[in-house]
Amino acid sequence: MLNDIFIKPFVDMVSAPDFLLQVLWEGLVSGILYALIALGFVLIFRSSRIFNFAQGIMVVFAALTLVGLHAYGIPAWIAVAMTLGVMFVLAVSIERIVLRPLVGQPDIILFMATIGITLFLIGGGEIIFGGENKQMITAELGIPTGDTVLEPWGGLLILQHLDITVVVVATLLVAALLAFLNYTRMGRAIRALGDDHQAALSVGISLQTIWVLVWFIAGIIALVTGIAWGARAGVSFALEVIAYKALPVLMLGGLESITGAIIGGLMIGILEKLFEIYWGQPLMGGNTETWFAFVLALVVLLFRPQGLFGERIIERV
Amino acid sequence: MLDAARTDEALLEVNNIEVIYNHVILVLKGVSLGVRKGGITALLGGNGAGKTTTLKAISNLLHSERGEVTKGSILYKGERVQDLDPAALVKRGVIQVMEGRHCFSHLTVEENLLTGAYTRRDGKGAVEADLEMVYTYFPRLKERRKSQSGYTSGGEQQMTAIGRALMSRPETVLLDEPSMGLAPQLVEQIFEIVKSVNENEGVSFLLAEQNTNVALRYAHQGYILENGRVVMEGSAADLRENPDVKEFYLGMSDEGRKSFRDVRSYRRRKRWLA
Amino acid sequence: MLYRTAGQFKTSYQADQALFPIRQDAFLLGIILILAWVVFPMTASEFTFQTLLIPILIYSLAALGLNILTGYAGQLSLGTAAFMGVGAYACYKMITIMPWMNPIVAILLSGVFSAGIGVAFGIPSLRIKGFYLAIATLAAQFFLVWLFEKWAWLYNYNASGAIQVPNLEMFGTYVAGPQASSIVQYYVVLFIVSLLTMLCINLTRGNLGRTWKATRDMDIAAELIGINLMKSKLTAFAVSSYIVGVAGALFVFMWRGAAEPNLFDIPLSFRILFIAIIGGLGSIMGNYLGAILIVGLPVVLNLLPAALGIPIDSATVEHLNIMIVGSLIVFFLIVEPHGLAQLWRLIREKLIIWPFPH
Amino acid sequence: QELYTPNLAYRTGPFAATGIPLMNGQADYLAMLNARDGGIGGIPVNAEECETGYSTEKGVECYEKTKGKAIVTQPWSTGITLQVLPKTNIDMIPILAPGYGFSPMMDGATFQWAFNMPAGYWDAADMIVQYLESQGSLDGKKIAFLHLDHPFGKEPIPVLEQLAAAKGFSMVPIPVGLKEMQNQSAQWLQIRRERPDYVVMWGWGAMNAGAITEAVKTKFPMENFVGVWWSGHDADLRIAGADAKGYKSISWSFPNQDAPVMAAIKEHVVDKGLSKSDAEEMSGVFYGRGIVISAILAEGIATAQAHFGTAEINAEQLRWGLENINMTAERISELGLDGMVPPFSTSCADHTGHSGGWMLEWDGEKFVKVSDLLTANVDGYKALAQTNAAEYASANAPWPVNENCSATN
Amino acid sequence: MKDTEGYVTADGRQIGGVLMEMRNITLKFGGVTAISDISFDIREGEIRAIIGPNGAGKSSMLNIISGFYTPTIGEVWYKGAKRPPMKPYEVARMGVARTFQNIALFEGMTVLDNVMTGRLTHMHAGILSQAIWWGKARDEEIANREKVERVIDFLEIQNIRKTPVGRLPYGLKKRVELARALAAEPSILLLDEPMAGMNVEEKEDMSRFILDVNDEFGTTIALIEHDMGVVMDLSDRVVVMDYGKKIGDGTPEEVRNNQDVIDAYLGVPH
Ligand SMILES: Nc1ncnc2c1ncn2[C@@H]1O[C@H](COP(=O)(O)OP(=O)(O)OP(=O)(O)O)[C@@H](O)[C@H]1O
Ligand SMILES: Nc1ncnc2c1ncn2[C@@H]1O[C@H](COP(=O)(O)OP(=O)(O)OP(=O)(O)O)[C@@H](O)[C@H]1O
Ligand SMILES: [Mg+2]
Ligand SMILES: [Mg+2]
Repeated sequence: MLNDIFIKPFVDMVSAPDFLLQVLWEGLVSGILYALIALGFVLIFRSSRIFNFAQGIMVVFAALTLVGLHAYGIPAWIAVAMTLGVMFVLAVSIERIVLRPLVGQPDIILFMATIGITLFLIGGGEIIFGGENKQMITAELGIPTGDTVLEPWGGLLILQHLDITVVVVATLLVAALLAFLNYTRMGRAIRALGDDHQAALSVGISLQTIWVLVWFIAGIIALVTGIAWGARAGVSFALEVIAYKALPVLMLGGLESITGAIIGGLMIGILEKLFEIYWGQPLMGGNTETWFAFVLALVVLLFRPQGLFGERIIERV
Repeated sequence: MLDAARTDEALLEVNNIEVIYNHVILVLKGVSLGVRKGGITALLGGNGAGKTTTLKAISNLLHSERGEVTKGSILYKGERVQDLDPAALVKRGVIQVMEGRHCFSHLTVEENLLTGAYTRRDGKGAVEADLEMVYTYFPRLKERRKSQSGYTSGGEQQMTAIGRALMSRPETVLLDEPSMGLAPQLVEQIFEIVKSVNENEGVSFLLAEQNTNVALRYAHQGYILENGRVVMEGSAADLRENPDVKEFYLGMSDEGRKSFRDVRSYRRRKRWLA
Repeated sequence: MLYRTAGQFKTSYQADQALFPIRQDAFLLGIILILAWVVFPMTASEFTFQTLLIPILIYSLAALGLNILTGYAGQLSLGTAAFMGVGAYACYKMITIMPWMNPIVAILLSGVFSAGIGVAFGIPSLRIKGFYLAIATLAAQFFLVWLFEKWAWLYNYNASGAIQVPNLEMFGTYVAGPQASSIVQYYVVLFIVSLLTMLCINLTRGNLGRTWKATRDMDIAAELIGINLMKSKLTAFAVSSYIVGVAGALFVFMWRGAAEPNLFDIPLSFRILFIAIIGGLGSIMGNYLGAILIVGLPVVLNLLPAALGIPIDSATVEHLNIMIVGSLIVFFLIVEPHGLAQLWRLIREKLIIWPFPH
Repeated sequence: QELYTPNLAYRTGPFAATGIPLMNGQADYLAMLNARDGGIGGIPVNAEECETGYSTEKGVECYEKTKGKAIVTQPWSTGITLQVLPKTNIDMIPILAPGYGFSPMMDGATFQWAFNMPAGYWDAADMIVQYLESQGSLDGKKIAFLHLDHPFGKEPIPVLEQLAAAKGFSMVPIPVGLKEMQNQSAQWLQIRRERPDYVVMWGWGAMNAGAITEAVKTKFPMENFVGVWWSGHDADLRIAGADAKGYKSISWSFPNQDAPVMAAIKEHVVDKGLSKSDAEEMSGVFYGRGIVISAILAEGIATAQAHFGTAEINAEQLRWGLENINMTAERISELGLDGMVPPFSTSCADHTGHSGGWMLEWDGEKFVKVSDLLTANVDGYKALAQTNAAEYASANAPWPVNENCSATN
Repeated sequence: MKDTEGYVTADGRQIGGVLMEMRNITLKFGGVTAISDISFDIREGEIRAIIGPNGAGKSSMLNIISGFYTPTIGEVWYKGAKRPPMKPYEVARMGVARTFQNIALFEGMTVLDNVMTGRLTHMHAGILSQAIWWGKARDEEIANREKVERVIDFLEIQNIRKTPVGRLPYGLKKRVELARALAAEPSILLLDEPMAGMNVEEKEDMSRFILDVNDEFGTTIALIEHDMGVVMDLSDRVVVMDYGKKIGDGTPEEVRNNQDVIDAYLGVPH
């Protein structure tokens, strides 16, 4: 038993290094995808302390809109632009209808409201788009689809071009976001808003503008995420459950940290894959990915209650 | 400029407003007051009189507390401002320093001050200059500029909040209890700052204060609020001489100031109205 | 002045601490009790029992459990369903291992197991707060559901992986299983729910309730005035999970009849959270109001098109349903973030001063 | 005057993608009967749908709502089936669960009210193994069993284990969590590590598309990848297109576009604008299967009508009808279903029919038949079914058993 | 003055021996030294004021006394014994009650409930008894309610008894906070700026309460306050802090004439 837990997995890793590399690569790619969803959460949380549960459904919604528009014969790139327009309208309406009347309410109320939005979007989305699984317009968007096969140590390592693209795009997106938050006036205002709505109002920060902006950016992230996930597994409402994957990432990285989302995402992506392959499947009947990330995050939180990169929780009297 | 800035021109007029919280709790029962351009107006009154509510009604921060102005009107420079959002009001030059500090606790002191300049469009240089100005007013803040303001002391937070408001280059400042929790020499200092900003920059102030003594020394005009109603108004000098104000707000009896130890019996409040 | 409280003076603290110090409230409660114990059971159809009465009661109880934790003690939990699952599986195991056991006793005992697990998962709350804790409770949610799936002993190695409620007798009548009649099950549920509600009312208005509320409102201050936060939070987890566990056992034994592991997954947790929040956090009555709304609304919405003769297919109705429920949640939060219970309180305050506006 | 045969449909929720074509096929066939023949035996069929979203809870609600008038329950999910199964004994309404549900339901004596003809999951497992064996001996081979981690996915495990022991292959179960359906890289890494000769899939909903794309990505040879009938949905395969060529799925139905029934539906339903379907969907396996399901129901009704001499049959009479279906090749062709379903018959003791099925293969654009009719070796697991059924009955005691037909067994 | 010896105040009250003693306290937060090497004592029955400019470390000192902060260096002695490291709630149970600079009431509860929480340390009924509201729990509830009502009467907040605290104006909240602390019947009461944000009339009321508590129950009081009038009039001895250091300690008279204190804090002699 002890051998199975402490020795055999490592022997397995060393004895098939190409396979280990493949595992790490798959973990990295999933990690990046988790991180992308988490980014949307972080942005919104940071600017409003709203734990936006609707981020997952926004991913689905964005992807479906894109695919749906394309199905009407609209060229891919124009469809992307139009989808962005739709996401903007969505951001404006959410701000108008939901957030504005709820300014200053306790966090949990706003959280609930986003669940309300989620339900609304699910229902509405299914009426508009139907429940069928659709194909992402990968080729039309010019996303490379082939793969590169490497043979390290005489083994096999398959790298999907799609995955490589995702890694590159995600990196660019994160860099842009970090620059935006750290080097702009808006960035500071976004952080201020997160601390105290009333005070932010009192110094003239317009909640409306910032929230629309932030939700719109979250919408853009959702679209990118939707394209990436959709290209892997098709687009349907079942995608919505992947939103849960972002939660432990947030917990691990810290709810308000962009860096945390990325590092948390990568850590979880890689570690859960390693655990599942080398411990979960041989020893526990598999499928540990449903909870491993949560338990890992929980353990980390016990030592750092604000996550690895979250803001220190200020406790004073 | 001195008194030249102070005119009789009404800058801010509050006409007979009524405020209800939560649809049921009536707090202001018809408050009217005016702030003159370039003046310092004090709003006095006991706990729960409705000073904060009045200020929030003016700056439109009531909504987020589920409060509503149900009657009356608020005019700024003759224009109805009740329906503007707070940000629009700040753009027009009206800014509020909220009671109880309200700093952005995860931002550093300096970042807090910079958020004050959020609505400004006059360039980095000007903002930097004002930042220096605030630091000369409050040297303590300069020392703590890199600390997260959540970890600064109560007084430091109060300074941050006032400094932040000044950073927006306001025309009118609504100050809610600026002296609360400040050390005595700082209280004087803050009022000196108010005075000098008022005189040098022509900024008008409406300040809610408990420290009647200081407030009436620096203000030009005063209102006394009790139970959601204005019960007395007049020039600061007149109010200072009013015997009731003397007794209830300045703690002076005919023989001069009494020791707190000697107030043997609880004083029953005399209400002008109720 | 329908709701006139003037003139009802209290002459002792004891009287002031009575459950319903205001006469009108006691009267209202009386009506509700008569409805619940006499009128409904006499008039309800099978359909009403199965889709409204029984589920509303069970959901209210689950929400009540959650409310103790989230509404009273301020610890947001998203793992309610998993704890219901613990209760259900515990009850199932007890009943199958000891078939002679009285079903009601078994149901009440199964809460003990979920309370134990609840306390174990509550330990992190001593360090983790707010949304971090909420997500941490998801660890319990996902881990437990996974365990229900993987640990075949729990479902007696059934090929289907599901648990199936056997026919259980008590005093010569079937109270659970396919042979049990709805009305009997309704009374069992009503009895247990009333009992636990009563205990919860007492707990929340007493010392423990104050400890919880203090922890919720400001835990640092609570600790500084002498509250042992660990004890306060863990008792909240224990009591809450107990109730939730009992609700879970009722859910499967008195209503569903069978359960597969993923029944206890996240959607159920959310549903209960909706009920607690729409009903009003920190309120007992709110759970009932919330359950009526969240459970009853879709049923009514589903019947509506047919009743009105609108030709609309059932899938679209379902989609519309989800949309309507979603928007109603937002709507109610906007109208009164503190829930239906608060709405009722405001109405009452208005009634007290009625017909004067203030 | 109508035959009320409600359908607990799921056109919403995470499994909607697979539900919609099935429901459309079912609805269109009955609509065709109503339009062409004025229903069955002269009275129209009311096949009202009650939406469940594949949620057990909603399903039970639908059951309660419809059971007053219904002559049949079509629960459409293993979860709902399990839940209503014990209640049917009391409410006396037959459950029709073609090709799904609880495999021991084949024991008609115990499960008097439940029907899963024309074939059950154990049949599927047996036929798949038979087919693989026909490609070469399985001795010493390794089969990965990729399945949804859910009662449905675990259904065939006992039979597969039994077959593994008998034929000398090893079986590696690989579960896919409900939340991992679209992100199966861990499972496919495991498959790569295990290097199985074959992958057998018990997938549903979004899991299928996830698995197929993953298989393409990891370059698993598609011809060694076989799914159960619920894993053979055209739309799932279309996502991978030509890359998925060679993928197989066992099926007891086939969308024969040339069958007369298709023309009838086109004439009486589609052309009148009564269908929710479209041409692409109608050519798919699932739409065709929907038609077959409704046809089985209709046949049960017709049998009962003939036997009891009344058109307006009740639930109990329908049960008799479903128990005495005899779908011979002639009858199939009479119904215009040529090539769409294998012949089968049911009896009081046999509620599954064990029709057998065909192995279908994805040719890059559509599914084609690549095998002759395979028939399951039912005797191999009959005993198993009976033990399980007996266990079920004793766990749910008192459980009435149909004494009359145990003799004919 | 020996530790056990008391002294008699100007107005003739007898002060007892040392109740609490801070020995060489230093408190650091990362790079910031909030308190450096401060020692002073509080005697039984005394009203002890702590004053100093903003950020001097006064509140931090109270936090050390009530166990919320642990000093980096230094010891706290209580009732003649060195206090081991403790959780804040254990300190509270030893008879230390306090109010907070930024009001820390339980906003979701009524005034009555808030004050009742002050009595938690005196109530011990078990959970079952509470659940059935019978026996010990019920008796305790009534007995403690009576005590609480006395405090409520004393502080004249009867009419807001059932109001949720969140709705109260600032001044009343401060009073409720005091009530909660008093309800605990502490042997030492720590007040952090109890009169901030009050006008003279209210300060007079508050002073009255403080004096009465001290008088009637002999409660020892440590008080932080910025209103020099109040401090000079009420306190028996004053500690002055500046930048974390002690710059003065003595009677109000002594302190007010101390040049360091004038420079650092008062600005002008008061
Ligand atoms: N959010 C709120 N909900 C309900 N009532 C409120 C709310 N805010 C204030 N009140 C009530 O309004 C009245 C006036 O409060 P306000 O804060 O304006 O007084 P104030 O004069 O500023 O007093 P203080 O000097 O104590 O700050 C008080 O009686 C208070 O109870
Ligand atoms: N938890 C903490 N982390 C970091 N720094 C802290 C912390 N608590 C207090 N400080 C710092 O210690 C110093 C003393 O703070 P303290 O609150 O004790 O001041 P104070 O004397 O009460 O001032 P005031 O009169 O303004 O309330 C301040 O500079 C403050 O920023
Ligand atoms: Mg105020
Ligand atoms: Mg302080």
